[in-house]
Amino acid sequence: MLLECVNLTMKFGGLTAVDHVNLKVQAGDIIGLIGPNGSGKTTIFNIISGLYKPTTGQVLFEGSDIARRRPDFITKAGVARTFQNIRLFADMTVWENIQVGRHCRYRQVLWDDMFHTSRQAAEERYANQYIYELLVLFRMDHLKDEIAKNLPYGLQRKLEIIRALASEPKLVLLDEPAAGMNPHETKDLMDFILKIRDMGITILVVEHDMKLVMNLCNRIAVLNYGKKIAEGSPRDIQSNEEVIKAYLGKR
Amino acid sequence: AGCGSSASQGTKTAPIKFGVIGPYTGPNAKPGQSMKQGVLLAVEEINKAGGIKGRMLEPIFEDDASVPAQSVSATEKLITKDEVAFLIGTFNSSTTLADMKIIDREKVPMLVPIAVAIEITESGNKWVFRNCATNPMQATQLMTYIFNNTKQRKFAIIHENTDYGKGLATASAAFIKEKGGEVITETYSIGDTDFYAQLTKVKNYEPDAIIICGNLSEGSQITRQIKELGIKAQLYGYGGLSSYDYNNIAGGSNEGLIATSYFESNSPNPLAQNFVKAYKAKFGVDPDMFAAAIYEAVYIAKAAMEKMSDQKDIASFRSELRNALAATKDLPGVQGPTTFDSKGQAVKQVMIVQWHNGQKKILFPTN
Amino acid sequence: MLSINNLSVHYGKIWALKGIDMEISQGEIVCLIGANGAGKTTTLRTISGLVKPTDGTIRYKGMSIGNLEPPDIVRHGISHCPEGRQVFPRMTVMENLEMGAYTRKDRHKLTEDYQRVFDYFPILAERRWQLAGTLSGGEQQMLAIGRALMSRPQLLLLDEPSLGLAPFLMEKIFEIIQMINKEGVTILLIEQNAYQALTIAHRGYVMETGYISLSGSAKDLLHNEHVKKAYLGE
Amino acid sequence: MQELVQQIVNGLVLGSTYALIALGLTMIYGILGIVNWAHGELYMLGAFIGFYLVVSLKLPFIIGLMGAMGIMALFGLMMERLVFRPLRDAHEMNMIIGTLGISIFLMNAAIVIFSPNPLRFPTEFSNTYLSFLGISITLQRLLVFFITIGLIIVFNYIIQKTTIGKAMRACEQNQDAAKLMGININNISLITCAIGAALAAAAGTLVGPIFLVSPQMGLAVISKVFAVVILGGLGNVAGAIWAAFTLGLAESLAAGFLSSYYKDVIAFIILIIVLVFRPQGLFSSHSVEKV
Amino acid sequence: MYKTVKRTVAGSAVITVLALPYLGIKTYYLHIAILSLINALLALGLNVIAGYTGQLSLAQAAFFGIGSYTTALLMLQQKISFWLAAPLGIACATLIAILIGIPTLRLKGPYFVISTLGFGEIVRLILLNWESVTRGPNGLPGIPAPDPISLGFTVLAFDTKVAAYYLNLTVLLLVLVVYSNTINSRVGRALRAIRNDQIAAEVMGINLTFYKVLAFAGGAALSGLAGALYAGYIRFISPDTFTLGEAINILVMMVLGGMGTIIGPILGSVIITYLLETMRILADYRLIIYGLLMFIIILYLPSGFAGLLTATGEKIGKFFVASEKPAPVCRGSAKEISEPVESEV
Ligand SMILES: Nc1ncnc2c1ncn2[C@@H]1O[C@H](COP(=O)(O)OP(=O)(O)OP(=O)(O)O)[C@@H](O)[C@H]1O
Ligand SMILES: Nc1ncnc2c1ncn2[C@@H]1O[C@H](COP(=O)(O)OP(=O)(O)OP(=O)(O)O)[C@@H](O)[C@H]1O
Ligand SMILES: [Mg+2]
Ligand SMILES: [Mg+2]
Repeated sequence: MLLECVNLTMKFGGLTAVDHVNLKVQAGDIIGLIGPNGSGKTTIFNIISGLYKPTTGQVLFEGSDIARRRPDFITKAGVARTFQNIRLFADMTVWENIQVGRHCRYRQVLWDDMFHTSRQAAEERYANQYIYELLVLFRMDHLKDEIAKNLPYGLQRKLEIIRALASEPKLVLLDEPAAGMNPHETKDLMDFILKIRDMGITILVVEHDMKLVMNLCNRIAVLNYGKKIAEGSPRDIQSNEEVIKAYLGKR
Repeated sequence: AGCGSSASQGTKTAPIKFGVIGPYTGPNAKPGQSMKQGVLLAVEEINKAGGIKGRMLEPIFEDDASVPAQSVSATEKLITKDEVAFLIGTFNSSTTLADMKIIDREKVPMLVPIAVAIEITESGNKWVFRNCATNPMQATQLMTYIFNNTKQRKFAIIHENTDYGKGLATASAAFIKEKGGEVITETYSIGDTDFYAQLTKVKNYEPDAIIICGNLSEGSQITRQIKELGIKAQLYGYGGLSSYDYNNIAGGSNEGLIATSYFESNSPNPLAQNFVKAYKAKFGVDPDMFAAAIYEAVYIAKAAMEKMSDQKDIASFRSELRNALAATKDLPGVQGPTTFDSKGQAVKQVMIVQWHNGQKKILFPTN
Repeated sequence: MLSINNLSVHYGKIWALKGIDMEISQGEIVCLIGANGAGKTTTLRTISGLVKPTDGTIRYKGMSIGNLEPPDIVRHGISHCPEGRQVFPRMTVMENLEMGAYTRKDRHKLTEDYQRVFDYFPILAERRWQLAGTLSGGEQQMLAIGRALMSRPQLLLLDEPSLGLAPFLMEKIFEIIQMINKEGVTILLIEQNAYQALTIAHRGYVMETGYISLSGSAKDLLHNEHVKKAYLGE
Repeated sequence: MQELVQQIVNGLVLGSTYALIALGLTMIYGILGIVNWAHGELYMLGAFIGFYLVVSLKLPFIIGLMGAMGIMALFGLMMERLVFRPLRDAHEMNMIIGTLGISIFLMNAAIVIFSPNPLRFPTEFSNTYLSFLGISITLQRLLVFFITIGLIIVFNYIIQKTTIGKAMRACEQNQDAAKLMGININNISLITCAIGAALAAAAGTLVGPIFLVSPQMGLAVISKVFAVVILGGLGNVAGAIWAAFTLGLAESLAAGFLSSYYKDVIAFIILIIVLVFRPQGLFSSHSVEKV
Repeated sequence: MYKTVKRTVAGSAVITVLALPYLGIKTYYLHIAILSLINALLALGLNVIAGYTGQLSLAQAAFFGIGSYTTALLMLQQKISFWLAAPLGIACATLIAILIGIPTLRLKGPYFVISTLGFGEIVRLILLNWESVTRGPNGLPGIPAPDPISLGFTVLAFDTKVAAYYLNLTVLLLVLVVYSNTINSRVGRALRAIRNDQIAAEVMGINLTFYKVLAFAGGAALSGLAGALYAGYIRFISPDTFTLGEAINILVMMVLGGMGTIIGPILGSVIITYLLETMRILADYRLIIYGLLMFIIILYLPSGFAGLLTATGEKIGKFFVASEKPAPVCRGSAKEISEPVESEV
């Protein structure tokens, strides 16, 4: 098991945003996490990535509990994420954004950076090669010197994903990657996500676009008011009465 | 060091330039202004009377805003850019101490008319000459007066947390302890306005007398707040508390306060009388002690230069001036006679005055 | 009701709108679709006065509003629900709604309008005293729409109102839009979900990098080959 | 015991002087998002105007107080147009430099205009001494305390409860959205500056008579007032008030029962310790930050 | 052709700096130049934490004082050589920065600013009141100059102005090499990422505490270094030098110079130091004009003198500014990138 959330609960004052949620992610999966607005999806992402400390519960990543660890530790352990509201380093270039995304994989120490030692040069060279390949793979190499905030919305989302991939994660968490994209662009995005899976990276995705979720995911978990109300294959979920009532609505 | 020795100072007719470093801006701008006026008056008088062997005096004023680093820059400029013959200044002890390194290196004599820290003349710098009483001198004189003339033996000292205030407080406290008196010490920072906390403590201590070591602005608020809190003790103060500026803002709270003073405009000294008259005519106000002290310093320099032979270059001018200053003996001045000891310190007697209805009565020296 | 003529907008050197023309009549739902960065948001921001046009005119009920400040435009009955929610994060849900009604003179009628917003979005009623900054993304989106309704506008500008909403709410949003339209409010709608948008709209415009490339009745656009391919994902 | 009570009374009065100055400062921050380093100078100018109205023109103190507030409100409008509005969209550090420049400018201009000499500011209340249970206080000090409390209540109500107050807060949180609500942010900004400057003038005119009036009086208190404002949570009016009284008391008690040498250190040590445990200030209600 | 012109300008600037003492200028101007060099270190130090990391610190004057006092006291009381005392002074400033940085760097914006202001005041008051060690307000006179260094064939002495100039210049140049190396590497990127968006930076695997403390301590180390050099040059120090006013001066030099660049703080310190010196003749009007100038410059040159340099396309500027860009000056909301503090992830 790559990731396992055990009995996760998160309370904000009187509000229980996540309520005893259990979730398992196997390596190689694309798992969808869906649910009505305010049902606690982003909160779960925030807990897994270390931004929130859960009230109770564990997050086991490759068997060890990472809940309540610092975000940078968790990233280093192999979990990367994107944000529902894009959070790029707005004043830095595309290239620099990805370099920062790769921050925890550089092996040089402070000393090397201060004196530009040969190890620093070697590390940078290796990293630059890696970043370049990522950009080419996702067809953004022509934009490498653009300032992030000047990119159109769709490309900003894409850059966020590439930035997350730069840290060579085992698991990426994507929070509404298709928000603000038209159906055509969403199709591109789906190809893009499949490419990521083919790189051997496991994916946990929150998304309200059912076309994307149903086509991509091999398993889907549904939240409502912080509780997990269903889990299963896309087909099961689509026909689950409770899910239809709480989330999908009738078509 | 590297300054080109232009001969301008050496020629017989060129004016003699000297630098006056003082706080013309910043928290001590007011005494800085008095310093400027004292110098201007002295220079005007000397030049009108034919200068020094025909050479006019030309003061160059540089502001240090009471900040040591700025004072150092000012000194550097005066010495190496303006090539002054000597310096007069500064107001604060810290700025003076900072400048002393440079005058030692560049070999330029400096007259110190106001700064009172004991180190200035104790550090072995042979280029400084001070024509005012040091902190311990002043404290000793006031405390001796108290112990000789009153039965007060239990004191509270409240002092400004600067070299000036602290120096006075330390010397006063040491004297009291040596004489077997009791004392507590409280402090405040420049710019403070509320002293109730310290004074409440003082009130509970029930001292016979309170000694205020600080400047007029905070001093006036301290005496006012002493009255507001209903503390009944004899008040003493140093320096600034004998000025009329202090009286103006004390709002009557200074009634009965006894303070030391370097200079009184009703002093019987005839030089002082003339000075007061001339100063009032030129600037429309009575001179304060800072104006008097720096005025005297210019005249000390004048007397020394008059004893010198003609000099060809600035370096020998400076060093001979130093020697001439060191030889100053019993030179009459507005603050009384000046004699420099081997450290360049003049022994100066302070006056002790008491406020009564906005006027000062000279308690000491009695005559 | 609103007529835009040869409108141009620059952001510094970027020429975002390159002379567009648009016409919206009283009581219509008009839908604006286009790819990312086409200039849709810019069009709305220019109408509501946040961005100043470099050329062209905007006439609203016959008067030129191109150079008015946003508050004055709001006072004329135009309400803009902006892209990216833009709620007041350190104010409660109630206070946010109250701000929506800032220009209203008939303050005694507000309770009714609060109730209407809570009927549309029951979750907001539950979150009434929560600071808006701590709401979930979708909740903030609902709040932004609700807030825009509070001023009882005559012309409502909606910028991707369905963004980040759960599927059943997405349907509901389109129902709500139709409902308020029936009450007489004219609506200019930007949507990524072009299919749904065109289904409820009367007319539509398609934008491409600063130009209007196509316009027509919603039905025509729905069946247009180019639209189908580029925006409906077929 | 009696000393303790006296020190507490001292601390409350001292606290109210901090509170009065902090009130305007925290309001301008809370609404315009500008940390106004020139606020001490508004306080100083207010005191000078109060001085001229009361001492030179011999107006009754209360009239002088209101006059000074009125005149400084106009000055606040001018500041808004010339200083705050141009800085409104600037980078945080540029705002600091900008307002610092104005602060240096105003203080030194005041030195040239009014001379650096401090002035005494006697009023009809400053010579009435009250004394009970061995505690002494002047009527003027008591007045400061009560007027401060009054002003606090009024302004807190305005900001928290009235629509205009909410509009002020909305402007700070999101200018574009505020415009879209129909809020004229220029007017709000003008009103805020006028009120902020009037509050500073109130502080100057009330506090001037207890202490002295001088061009440097703003500089002397501004860092303490910043400590107060931060301790209370920036932009939080009620918090600032509590913090002002807390600090006033702490200083008084520290000087009275520990040592006056470290009286000023106490204020800042409290500030740092509190912030370490409550990074949003003592009285701010922010809990978990929503990410 | 254009390029050669620019090269020539840059080249002659470098030569001027290197040969300054021999250009026949008065020692007074050399003095100003030395102060500018020391100020440049201070402004560069602040730039690390404020310019790159986005956390404005008003404690720089305090670290300046700590470095200065430690060095001076070790030299005066323990009779340690300057060459050993200075590193110890730097170490002391750095260590204290680490201790104070760990708890306070969690604070944001003005909260951090004011707590560093408070820390600065605490340090000043300790220097003022801890008399048994610091001699309180009396300051420390009589600090010796750095000891001469024997190189075998010649002896380098440091008690003249010219020597002091070259000492300070050498130190600054060495610092610049390490400084630009560090800034133009992973560390510099991490700092700028933190300035852009702390939460995102943390999620990218950047240890916030480590990097913020690193920047804070690095800035303090530079201030401590400036302090040691200052003590060895002026040779008298007192608490009045290490005040809030000084902290603000450092800030002004950094911002007006152009924060978030390397050339900016240096330009700023040279220009401001010189300006303040020459404006002394204006007496009472000096600070009036200075205050007004500060406001006007910041309004019309929001990215400082460095911005002006880059804007006019000066090669000299580009040469030093290298690959990095001046800090952003507008808060204008970038499309879809919302205010980092309150928004939803
Ligand atoms: N810091 C916080 N303080 C208080 N309440 C919070 C906080 N963070 C989240 N919440 C609440 O927790 C609930 C879950 O929020 P979350 O962001 O996880 O929802 P979500 O499932 O991602 O919804 P959406 O699809 O709209 O993004 C929401 O009701 C929100 O208001
Ligand atoms: N504040 C700004 N500064 C500079 N350029 C901008 C700004 N806002 C938008 N742009 C640019 O203007 C163009 C139009 O942007 P606009 O936001 O109007 O597009 P849009 O059609 O709404 O796209 P989306 O579907 O992504 O919301 C884009 O190229 C964008 O990058
Ligand atoms: Mg979410
Ligand atoms: Mg848009």
